[in-house]
Amino acid sequence: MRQRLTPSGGVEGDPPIDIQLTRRLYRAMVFARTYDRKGTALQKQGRLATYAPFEGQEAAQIGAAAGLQPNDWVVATYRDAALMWAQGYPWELLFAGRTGDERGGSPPEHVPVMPPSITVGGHMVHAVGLAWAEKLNGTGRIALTSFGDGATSEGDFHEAMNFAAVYDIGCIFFCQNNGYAISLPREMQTRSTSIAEKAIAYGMPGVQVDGNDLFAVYEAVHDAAERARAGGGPTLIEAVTYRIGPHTTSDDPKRYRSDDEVSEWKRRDPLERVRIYLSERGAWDEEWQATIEAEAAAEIDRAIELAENMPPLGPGEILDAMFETLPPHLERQRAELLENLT
Amino acid sequence: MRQRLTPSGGVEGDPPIDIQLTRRLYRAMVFARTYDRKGTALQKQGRLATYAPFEGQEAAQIGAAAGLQPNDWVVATYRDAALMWAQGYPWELLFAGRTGDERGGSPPEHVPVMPPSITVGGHMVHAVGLAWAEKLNGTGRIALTSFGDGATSEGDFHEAMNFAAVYDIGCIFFCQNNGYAISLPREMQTRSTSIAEKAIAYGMPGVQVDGNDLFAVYEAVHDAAERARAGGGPTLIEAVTYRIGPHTTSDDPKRYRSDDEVSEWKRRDPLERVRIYLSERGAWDEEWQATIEAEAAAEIDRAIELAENMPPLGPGEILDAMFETLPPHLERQRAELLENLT
Amino acid sequence: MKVLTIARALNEALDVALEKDAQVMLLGEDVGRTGGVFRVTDGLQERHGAGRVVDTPVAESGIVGVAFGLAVGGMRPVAEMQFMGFSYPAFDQVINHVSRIRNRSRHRFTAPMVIRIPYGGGIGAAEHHSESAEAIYAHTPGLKVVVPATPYDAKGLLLAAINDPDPVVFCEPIRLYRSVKEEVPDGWYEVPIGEARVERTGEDITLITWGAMTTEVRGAATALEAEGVSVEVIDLRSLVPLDTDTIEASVEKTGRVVIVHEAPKTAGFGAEVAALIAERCLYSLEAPVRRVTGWDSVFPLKRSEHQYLPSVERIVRAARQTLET
Amino acid sequence: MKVLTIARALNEALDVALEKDAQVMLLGEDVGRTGGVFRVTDGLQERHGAGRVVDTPVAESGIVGVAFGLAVGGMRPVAEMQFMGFSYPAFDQVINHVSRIRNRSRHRFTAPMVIRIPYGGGIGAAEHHSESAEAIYAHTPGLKVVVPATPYDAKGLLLAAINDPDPVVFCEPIRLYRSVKEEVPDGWYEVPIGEARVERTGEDITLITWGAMTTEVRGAATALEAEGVSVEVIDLRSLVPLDTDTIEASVEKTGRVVIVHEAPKTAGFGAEVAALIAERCLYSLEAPVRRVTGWDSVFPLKRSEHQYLPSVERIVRAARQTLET
Ligand SMILES: Cc1ncc(C[n+]2csc(CCOP(=O)(O)OP(=O)(O)O)c2C)c(N)n1
Ligand SMILES: Cc1ncc(C[n+]2csc(CCOP(=O)(O)OP(=O)(O)O)c2C)c(N)n1
Ligand SMILES: [Mg+2]
Ligand SMILES: [Mg+2]
Repeated sequence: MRQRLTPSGGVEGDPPIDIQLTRRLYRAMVFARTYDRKGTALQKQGRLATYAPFEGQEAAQIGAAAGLQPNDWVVATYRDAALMWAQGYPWELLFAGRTGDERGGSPPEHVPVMPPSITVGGHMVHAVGLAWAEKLNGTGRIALTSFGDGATSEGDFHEAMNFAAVYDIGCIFFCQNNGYAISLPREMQTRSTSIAEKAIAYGMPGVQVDGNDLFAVYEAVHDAAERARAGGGPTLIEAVTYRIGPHTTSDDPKRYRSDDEVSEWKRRDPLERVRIYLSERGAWDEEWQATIEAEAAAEIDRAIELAENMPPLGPGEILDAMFETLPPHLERQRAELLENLT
Repeated sequence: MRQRLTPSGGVEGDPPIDIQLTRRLYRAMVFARTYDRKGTALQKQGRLATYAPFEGQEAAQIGAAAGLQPNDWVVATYRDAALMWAQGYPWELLFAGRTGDERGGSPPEHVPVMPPSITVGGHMVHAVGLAWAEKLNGTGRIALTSFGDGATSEGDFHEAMNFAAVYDIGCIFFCQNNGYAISLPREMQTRSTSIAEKAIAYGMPGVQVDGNDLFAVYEAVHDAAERARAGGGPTLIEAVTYRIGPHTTSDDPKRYRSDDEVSEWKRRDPLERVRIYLSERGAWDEEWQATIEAEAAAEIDRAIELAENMPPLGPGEILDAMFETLPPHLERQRAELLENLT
Repeated sequence: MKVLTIARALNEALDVALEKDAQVMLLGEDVGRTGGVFRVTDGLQERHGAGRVVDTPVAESGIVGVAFGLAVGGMRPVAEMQFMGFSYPAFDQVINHVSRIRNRSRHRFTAPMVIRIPYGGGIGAAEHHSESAEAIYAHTPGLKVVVPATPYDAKGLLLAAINDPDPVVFCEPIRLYRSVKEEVPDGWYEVPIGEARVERTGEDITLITWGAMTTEVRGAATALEAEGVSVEVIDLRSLVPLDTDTIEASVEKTGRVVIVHEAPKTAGFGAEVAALIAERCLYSLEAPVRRVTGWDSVFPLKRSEHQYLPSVERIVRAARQTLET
Repeated sequence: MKVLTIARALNEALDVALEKDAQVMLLGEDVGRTGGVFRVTDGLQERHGAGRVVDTPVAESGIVGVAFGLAVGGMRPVAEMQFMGFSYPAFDQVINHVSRIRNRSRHRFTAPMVIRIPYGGGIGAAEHHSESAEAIYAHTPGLKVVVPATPYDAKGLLLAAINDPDPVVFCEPIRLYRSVKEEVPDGWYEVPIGEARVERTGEDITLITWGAMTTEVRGAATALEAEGVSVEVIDLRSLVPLDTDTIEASVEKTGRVVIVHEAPKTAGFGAEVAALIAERCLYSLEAPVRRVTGWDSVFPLKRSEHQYLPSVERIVRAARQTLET
């Protein structure tokens, strides 16, 4: 398992990014954690539908996005809000989706991020298709698809990996192995010694990195992205991390894992090691921490406000996006719907 | 790639089976080839529906069955008649299936062979379930599932391999890599250097053997079977072979492969090398060859007669096997069917 | 007798089956250690062991395909799909193998198995978590398709399904898991598959439904009766085989029908019921056969569910129109 | 103008589309080097290159899922499923993604793609090679479902499908690929999706069908007319959107209907058509709405196909019963 930044903040070799960028990414991780904790809090207040927290996976998600170009595609999951945001998806739309509003799946025109995939495993092939389209159109854009350890058990993972390799598609398969598929531990999901090693079955390079290590994740994604852009084809990256919270707000992790395991992983916190690294270089202090936490809180609160002040879809609007133009039977149903809502 | 019997009949190490068994298996391969050529001939005469010839794959199929116990399960495909027959499936039922008669899918009670799978990829998980059931019931029986190179591209291959490994199921994954999925050459199907190496993705042993080598196939399957029986779990075996004929009688292989390639493979004929091996040991002569060919012709002709003299399903019988007992709506449809056939 | 919710009644049925028949086993995502996302299998792994209540990888096609092999091999597997929207990856196994092996082998091999599928909306869930695809399974020859709406039926139908010699797709209305309670007998009892339940008898109009919509239909029937309309309510319980006798008898009596389901309208199972009536009861019909259903759209997210799901008002309105003509 | 079979007409449509629109590409098993198992894509790879006519691994979910990504990325993919029975592994991609992305993203992302699926029986094929699952696709909101029955419609509807901003499931009747020929215009022309084709007009009875069954229905109509019955024949061509006006107008005129399809009866698309009539045309109906369909069984193998497929005789008999009442 590749590691560049140890839990105690020490670096192996030269840091892959400079201090300024490291500060920016640290700040992004603070924003991500703020969003995530707020998500859980709002759900408890009944202001959001079920929420899937990603605390502990911030380095994996922020580091991955940092390794991409701004116009590279990201096709991710319900647990990847930080990754999607880092690639341009607005916080308010991520919240909107969680309030149960379809418009949360509709990012601005220029944002190259698909709505989060709710089905497990089905979205990786989409990233392969997107990257293929970019390749055919010679844009130099690539795609990164993010998924969990559990998703690698689905047949679609196999078909996505195989298609990408066969056609040399510039697609990065970014697996956040957070140890569990809901209650099923990684060891009970598959007998391969690592997930990275599954790449061999497709003649694809596979790397395993410490997913709580911002530098290692950034570097792995960055290298894979450059290779993909140069026509070198796909890469599988396994980022070994941990979900500190429950699978979702309706899950009780005590049923399947010990508190010791959780506290053990808390000691490997992805933010803390970057903080130490920065402070040892005089690039972090309490004051700056307070500042960015305040900025984060403000931005997240603004986003919540935007999401919650969004009026719900109007009567009949739930039918308006089924087709470009409503066919007659949906027109009739729309009329019936309006009649019944009044 | 493991080889025990070279195309020129030379043996590497001690032969895994004695002369008597070798003669029996050679005889079985002659029967298989007789059946196969007859199948193509009958189809041309319009006496069979589309037929999928397996000429060139006799050693793989006869060798695989020889490595099993008589009550081990076999879950195979439309191209595995020889394998299925060697495990007890009667020739006449294999023919019956090809004439387009459902009863071809109904082997005698004691035959542990499923009807041939027509869908590609979907049947491997069935073998995993069967072997699991035997494991739960402590019968010591295992399962072998046979499939082609192309089937390894399907998601169900991935899920079957993973389930078998996760639960330590005594299932042998026997891949006859005959070079093509209809027109798609193996190299265009996947970028792994071998199919055997895909086993790594599941923490499963994988072996590649010369599929035209009776000894190598027998040995690989026998060893895997003994391991599986001892609770050692599944194995992936890639038998590298070649389909001498077309994909099916309605396929034109000239569209996707060269005659040279075919004649090159004809030189690696799986029967010929065993014949040489036996004759060098005084265990084969023209007379015996003539005898077994005559026996084969007689047995196959008898099977055809049985299949062709089988009266078709009677009026309404096509509905009788939908459920154990016909529900009312099917009773009504059955009556309507009879009314309309008269 | 205990007073149980549908979730508990199902849990009891599975417990009783695991107790009574050594060949019964459960497979599914999170069914063991957590007792399932709806806790329907709660406690069963502790009681019957991890060898019989099996947590599987996230691979629906594998779950159903392996369960199929287990069934052919003599076991009585009960496979759980976590939500109906996640049963689709297994659809190929269901339609090409589970539903056909008996016919393919002329009775030589059979697949006595149950596929449990929580379905339906109304709980403000995420996308894919509110599907009603019963019509797709009902259109698949070789399957029985069952949808209980009460705790008593839930337990009795599930035990009947486990005991059935053929594969049964068992659709569980998510919205009712904990919202209805009633007395449920202890131990093993079966509710025969293929018999509708006449929830209330009436003379003027027949309301036909199944699953979670029984709640709205009940509400509508009560509202209509308050207006002096005599309403007959039929809960189909089993879509395949369908209890056509009960439907015909009712329509011949009332001459007026409204069919209610939450699945999309086009080619939904309501169409089959309406077609059946148009074929068999035409001369008894005094008004057009109306369908009150979900729209031909994706099931909306939380904030707009109310726009999609048939409401008591919509049903009452359709009934009134049917009565007025 | 050339006289073409349906197979050739489809080949022309694909050729014209590849010629005209650089974003169009074909993906499928054996579509390139062999030109497809039915030769529908014959010669297209030579003409347009292996980069645009792509032979894929045997992985239907991958084919549809990757085509979906290509479509979202701005291409116009035409994916081929080798037979309808092999489209099931891709069903999850179709129902959970292809049909929904426009709604999920409120028009931000769309999937303008075509899934070509040879379907239907009558050629004595192996199991799974004779499926008719159109009702399953028709029940999936967000898809258009098209079934041509003539060379002219085949080419025009396929070009319309390729040009459509939304996903289209394009069902090709295997039995008709080479059995019917007619003059087909050169170049690009479209047959609008959503309009039925009235094959012949009549006064006494309406026969409604689609796809390969148009042959049997034509035979039945001819037989009935020989007996002095005036028959109207409607080939729906498009199941979604459905041309309800044409159906209603016809039923109001004739008052008698027989619906014919080869898919199993229960919850088949014929049920939707019958339900629609029971809902909209009840007062015009002079006889029960009959359905002549495949049985609720697996499609039988070669020797028994004749027991399953609706025959001219069965249709004539049903029509007579409908006329007598
Ligand atoms: C096809 C499908 N099957 C099942 C589910 C239910 N489900 C949601 S998340 C999940 C576990 C996924 O685990 P993993 O891929 O490791 O991602 P994580 O939740 O750990 O981030 C399951 C089974 C689903 N959403 N989609
Ligand atoms: C699910 C599915 N997709 C497609 C087909 C059509 N088909 C039949 S055989 C075949 C190729 C299979 O190749 P391989 O697995 O190598 O077996 P082989 O025919 O070479 O023995 C295909 C695509 C099928 N039968 N099932
Ligand atoms: Mg995980
Ligand atoms: Mg092959």
